[in-house]
Amino acid sequence: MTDLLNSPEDIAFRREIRDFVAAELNPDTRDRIRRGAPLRHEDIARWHKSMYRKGWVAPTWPVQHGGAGWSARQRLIADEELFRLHTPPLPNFGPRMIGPILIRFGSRAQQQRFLPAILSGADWWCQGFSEPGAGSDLASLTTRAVPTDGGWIVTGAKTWTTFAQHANRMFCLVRTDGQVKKQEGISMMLIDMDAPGVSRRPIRLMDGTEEVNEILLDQVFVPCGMVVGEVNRGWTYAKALLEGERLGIGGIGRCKHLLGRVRHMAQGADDALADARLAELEIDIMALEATTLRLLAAAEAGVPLGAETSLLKIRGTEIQQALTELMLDIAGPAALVPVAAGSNEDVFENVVCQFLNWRKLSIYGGSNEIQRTILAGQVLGL
Amino acid sequence: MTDLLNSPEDIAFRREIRDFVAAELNPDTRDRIRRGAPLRHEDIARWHKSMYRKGWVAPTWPVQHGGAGWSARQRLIADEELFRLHTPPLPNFGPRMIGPILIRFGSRAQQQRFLPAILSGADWWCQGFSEPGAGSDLASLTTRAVPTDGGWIVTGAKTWTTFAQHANRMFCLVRTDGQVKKQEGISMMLIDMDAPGVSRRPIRLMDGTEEVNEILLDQVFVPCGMVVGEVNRGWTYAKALLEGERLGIGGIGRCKHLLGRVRHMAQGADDALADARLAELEIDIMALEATTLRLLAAAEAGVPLGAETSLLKIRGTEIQQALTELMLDIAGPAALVPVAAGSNEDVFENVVCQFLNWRKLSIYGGSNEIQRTILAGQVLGL
Amino acid sequence: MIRFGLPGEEARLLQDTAERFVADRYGLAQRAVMLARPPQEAPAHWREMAALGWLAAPLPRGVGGLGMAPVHLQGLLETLGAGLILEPYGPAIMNCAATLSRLLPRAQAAGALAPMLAGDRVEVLAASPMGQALVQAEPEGDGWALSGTVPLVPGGAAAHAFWVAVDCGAESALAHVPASKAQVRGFRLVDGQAAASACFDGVSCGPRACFTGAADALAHGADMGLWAALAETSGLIGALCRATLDHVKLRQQFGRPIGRFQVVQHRMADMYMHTEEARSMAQLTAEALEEKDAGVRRRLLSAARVKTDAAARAVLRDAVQLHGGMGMTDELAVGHMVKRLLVLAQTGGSRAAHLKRFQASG
Amino acid sequence: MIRFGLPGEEARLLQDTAERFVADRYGLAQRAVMLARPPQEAPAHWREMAALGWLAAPLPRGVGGLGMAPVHLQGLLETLGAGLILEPYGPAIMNCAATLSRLLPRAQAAGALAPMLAGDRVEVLAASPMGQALVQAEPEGDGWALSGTVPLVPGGAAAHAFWVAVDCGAESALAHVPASKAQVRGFRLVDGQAAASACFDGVSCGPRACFTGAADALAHGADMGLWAALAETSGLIGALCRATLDHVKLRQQFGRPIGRFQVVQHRMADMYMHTEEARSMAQLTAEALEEKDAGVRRRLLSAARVKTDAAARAVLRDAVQLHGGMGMTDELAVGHMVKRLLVLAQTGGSRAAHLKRFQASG
Repeated sequence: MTDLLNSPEDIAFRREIRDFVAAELNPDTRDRIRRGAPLRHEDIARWHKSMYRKGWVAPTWPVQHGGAGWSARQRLIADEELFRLHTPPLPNFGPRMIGPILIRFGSRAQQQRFLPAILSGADWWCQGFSEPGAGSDLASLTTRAVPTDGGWIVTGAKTWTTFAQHANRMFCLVRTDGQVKKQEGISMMLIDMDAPGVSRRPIRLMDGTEEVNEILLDQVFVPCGMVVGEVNRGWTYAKALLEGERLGIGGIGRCKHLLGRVRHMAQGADDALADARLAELEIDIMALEATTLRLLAAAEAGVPLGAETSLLKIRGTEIQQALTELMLDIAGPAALVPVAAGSNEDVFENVVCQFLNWRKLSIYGGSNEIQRTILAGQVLGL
Repeated sequence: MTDLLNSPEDIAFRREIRDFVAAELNPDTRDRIRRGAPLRHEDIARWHKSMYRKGWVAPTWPVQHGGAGWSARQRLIADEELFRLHTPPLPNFGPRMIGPILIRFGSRAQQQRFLPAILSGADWWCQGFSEPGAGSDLASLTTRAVPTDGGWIVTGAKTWTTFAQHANRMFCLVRTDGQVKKQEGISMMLIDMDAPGVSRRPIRLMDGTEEVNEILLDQVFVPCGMVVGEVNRGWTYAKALLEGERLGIGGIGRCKHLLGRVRHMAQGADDALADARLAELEIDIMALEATTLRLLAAAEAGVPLGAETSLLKIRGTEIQQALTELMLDIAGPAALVPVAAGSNEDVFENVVCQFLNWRKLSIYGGSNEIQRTILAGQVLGL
Repeated sequence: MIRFGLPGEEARLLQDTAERFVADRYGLAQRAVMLARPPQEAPAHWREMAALGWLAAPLPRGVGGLGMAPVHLQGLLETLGAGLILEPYGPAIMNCAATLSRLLPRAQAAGALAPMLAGDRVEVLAASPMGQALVQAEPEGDGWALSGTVPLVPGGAAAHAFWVAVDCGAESALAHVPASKAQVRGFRLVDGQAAASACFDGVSCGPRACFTGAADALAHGADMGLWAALAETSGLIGALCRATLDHVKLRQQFGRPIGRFQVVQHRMADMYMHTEEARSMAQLTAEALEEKDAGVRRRLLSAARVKTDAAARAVLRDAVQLHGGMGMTDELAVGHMVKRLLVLAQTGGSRAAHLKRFQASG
Repeated sequence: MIRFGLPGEEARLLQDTAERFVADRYGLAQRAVMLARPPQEAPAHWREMAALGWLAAPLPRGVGGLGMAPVHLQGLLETLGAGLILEPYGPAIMNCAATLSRLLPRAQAAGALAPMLAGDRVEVLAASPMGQALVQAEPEGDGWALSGTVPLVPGGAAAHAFWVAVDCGAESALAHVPASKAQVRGFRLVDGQAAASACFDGVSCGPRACFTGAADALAHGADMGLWAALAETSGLIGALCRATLDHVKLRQQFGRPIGRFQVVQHRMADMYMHTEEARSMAQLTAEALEEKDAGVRRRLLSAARVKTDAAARAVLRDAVQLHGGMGMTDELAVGHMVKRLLVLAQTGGSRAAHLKRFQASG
């Protein structure tokens, strides 16, 4: 695909990333990513170490906290190149989610304790927001924190907690005041996964993976120092956290990576309809990227980014889902046979798995229905 | 296209229709219809006379009222054949809308006065339901009827009144009681278009035609005998009228007619994508027809048809609109040039006009949004 | 001639029995136990299905069948599809047995089919999804020497024998090969159905196992197998739609059931329309199977595949979406239905292949 | 190199002026008067547009232009598009004048363009929408004898002369023909724009009116003309979206503004997304026009046509639908916008043609 960000500085930055990846990325890991195989923890952990040594774990953090100090433009380029080069995506929970929140709202003690461990990979975080009864309607959560001597006693259940099996810490929304408007009685707490009362039940997904979990909190003691910012202001922090990297939400790097895979699959298939669909989706990615760059230009000129970035989330996920659907079409029956059977072509081995897994894109992080409601309400004033 | 209704009786009935049309239809009229030209009043009127002599003006009326006495199955076949053979569709307002309502709910005097004139074509009817402020929300209409000696004084405005320029009578919904729930204070009245106080303003549509009108009613006197059924029960009659011929709502004959035109246009274009789209739309028509026939079988077995027929309306209009859009694609710039310029191919002459005009299909007769709400509410219980 | 009758008494009884069967035998937990078994094992309830008459139902009376027409079997197949059964009813009966009923002389067919319809023996076709030969046959003595692999044989893991579509020059032909002579690798497809890859390199067929002039029989089997997949799909789409409807009526978000939101209502209306259209196409093709003109029959079957595939895709997308995260898990039926739909979409030929066939037939 | 800067001060001033121009000159009633005039008349505000510098704006300084880059013209073109102007800005300036600026030596170009940029003379290209020759040229003395008809010449009704793309064998060539020598039939397109069919049978061109080696100039003009259509479309889509937004906020049905219904809200969100994407593609291609690599430039232009067409279609469908019956009439701007979108969709080549070109360039 055509690279749209291609100034001399952009090209130099791309080259730096390529050289780094060429030197550091394990070929076996690269190959797994290229084929769309499910991520293995060891692949991610190893790559995390390389990125840590390079100082690139935290793209959005300021340099004084150990971040990469990249501009928004560089972050987009890095996202694109790292996907293009088949590096495993690092989990967002530490570097992109709780890290920036602690930098903005955390205590000095929290920053000193947690930020270096996020960078080094000593700590792995997971997210405790959703609950069995509160998915899209996050604010109706019912996990309760009752004040006690020196802290809080937390009881409840969290769900869809991705990669909790690898995490030793969780940031968590809990209700600290049940008497006020539902958004106003929520606090954000940092919980040790090995604290007494924390237990985990893996949830098997339809693609056969167990990447998400239910986390049960049974009278878990959380010290006062582990509340982020002010008590009862957790909703504000959660919104800031979920908005996160607004420009990256479209997942352009991921889209292009996926497009490359589908194009590879379609080679020699001689299917005019599939070829046309592939071209349309490539164009959709261009439009997503052009829109991202237009917003980037506004952001660089100091215009604050708002709810309009919901469109990047909607389009990015629509494109990725359409690409996995096209994969299914191109693969045909070959996609249905398990790899273990050894009878299907390597190139199609993860097609069904990825199709199924990617259904989540339009559900999580604010479903696409929620995103459209945000656009209508906050951008169009309806 | 494959005919799905093809029992020996079906085939014999088709043959009867074909013979009749071959003998009666003016070739110039047939040619205009084939090319998708806008309907001319004289074409319709002439064809109406032929159909009247044959006794086929009113497909749904019982024979004792002069109707064709056709079964639901025969009506579907007749619809298909008459479209296939490029006959001009007769207006629905008399034979298919007010006629059946008068047969069910009208007084004997109304039946004797109006039914024969509908059949013969002496009377042409138009419909006064929509108002400038009440489109999809029909029940909020504000045209008022005030009782007076021997009748009512009606004042208000009606709009989207199709072919009112050719009509001498109008059936009309008016508010006869403003104190009750909005659906309960409505009556249906029969108004002479030349009565004092009735005036007409043509509305020019974006396709350049003037097929709809606004009708102003300024203190129009309507005699008591011109109220249909009971006063304040007009909403019930209007619903029965709009539900009309539920199985015909998909417009299968019209869909097939349009498909034939597009296929003709696509000949020799060598466009694989357009060809595939055409095949998909042909298949969509098959599915619409198969669904219609499944409902027909249920109806013939005595199962009453309900709101599920909304799906026929939605799909039928989606198909027709998709076909007009495909026409635009196939015609390309040739469609943009007016016929008068004489420079474009005859085959594309009405493409833009039809595309624009057919946008109405998803708006009128209960917009497709309303139809989906009906399916969700009345069929799915949501 | 398309009649579009309502199902008769016999068809309704068959469907009632199937509904009880599914309710009693195919709870998600019961199904999970079956899925954990090796794919080579005999299908779990195959003999019971034989005893219920289901295996014999679609086959002509003259060869030991019950001679039930597809229109009367649609309810059964829809119910078995919705029930996510794991037995190879489509491949072994609707596809393979139907082929044999046309291929073999009546007495020979009755003999070959008897153990199959009794549930004692499983035999399946080894061919491409649309019945084309993937295996070569070279003359060898009075018979053939085979070579080649069929990568995906639905129902093949537990099969006692294969009917291998072979390319032996001009004629359309089948070779009857005991499973013991082929190299069979059994596995489960993504939906849990047992299948196999079968390699026939070095297999010799004696003259009594070689059958030429099989074009009509293979085409008939392909028609029946495709129709069975369409009917199962129709049932499954309906079940997915019902499950989603139940969910949106119960699931509360923002203080009310999500089924109260207009966007959800309209999405459910779309799912309903797809369900109805898929059922219409299943019924249309059930009638079409009795159509004499093979061109019309195939044309309608291909049309049904295209339409049903579009319906299945739309419904599976929306069903998962409206279930939210719960729809992504292996814990509800939804996910299992979605995977089954993906497999059925390829059974008997893909949408793309049938769109091409439809266009070519126009 | 794609920069995606924000529009500069100069561009904003240009757009402000255009907005005032449209507000003052292009009310629906004023436009209706213009539409009733014969298409052969000089474009209504052409001299005023020249005086505002718009005609000279996109052309290089060396030939009498103002040398403004497309990125700085996007706002102007979007505003003129949204304003439904009837003057042939795209065909005469962006397409024809741009072609001449590349075709002719600098001094000659300046001479030829001077009366065009002053608004005194209208000249347009006579070619296919993508710049291909539809007219034959046979050698005749030192010049050519032409034959053939161009059925649709945008802006052709009031043109003083045509630059006819001719097929004279291997070379890409243009013939300069005064309107008086061709058989011109002026008409208005469905959107009211003046156009013509032009027949060149029997027209003789002297050697000074024959230009070969025009490939690069024609391609440049085609790029500029297509881009202008895309920018106009972007502005028009935005205007249609705003008009619909205003409507759904005001129009009451079932006791509340229809913009309160969730289905309408989500439809508006979709329209908004299309609007933003169309604008992004217009800006991307504005930048791309300064790209040296013709392959990349054409590839991005074709992509933009495909994406913009999809956006325009979706928005026009939804705009009419959400306006209800009122959207069908000639009385609101909506219908006029819809018709203009249909014409713009064919200007510079259709979606299908550009999808093919995009695929071929991959």
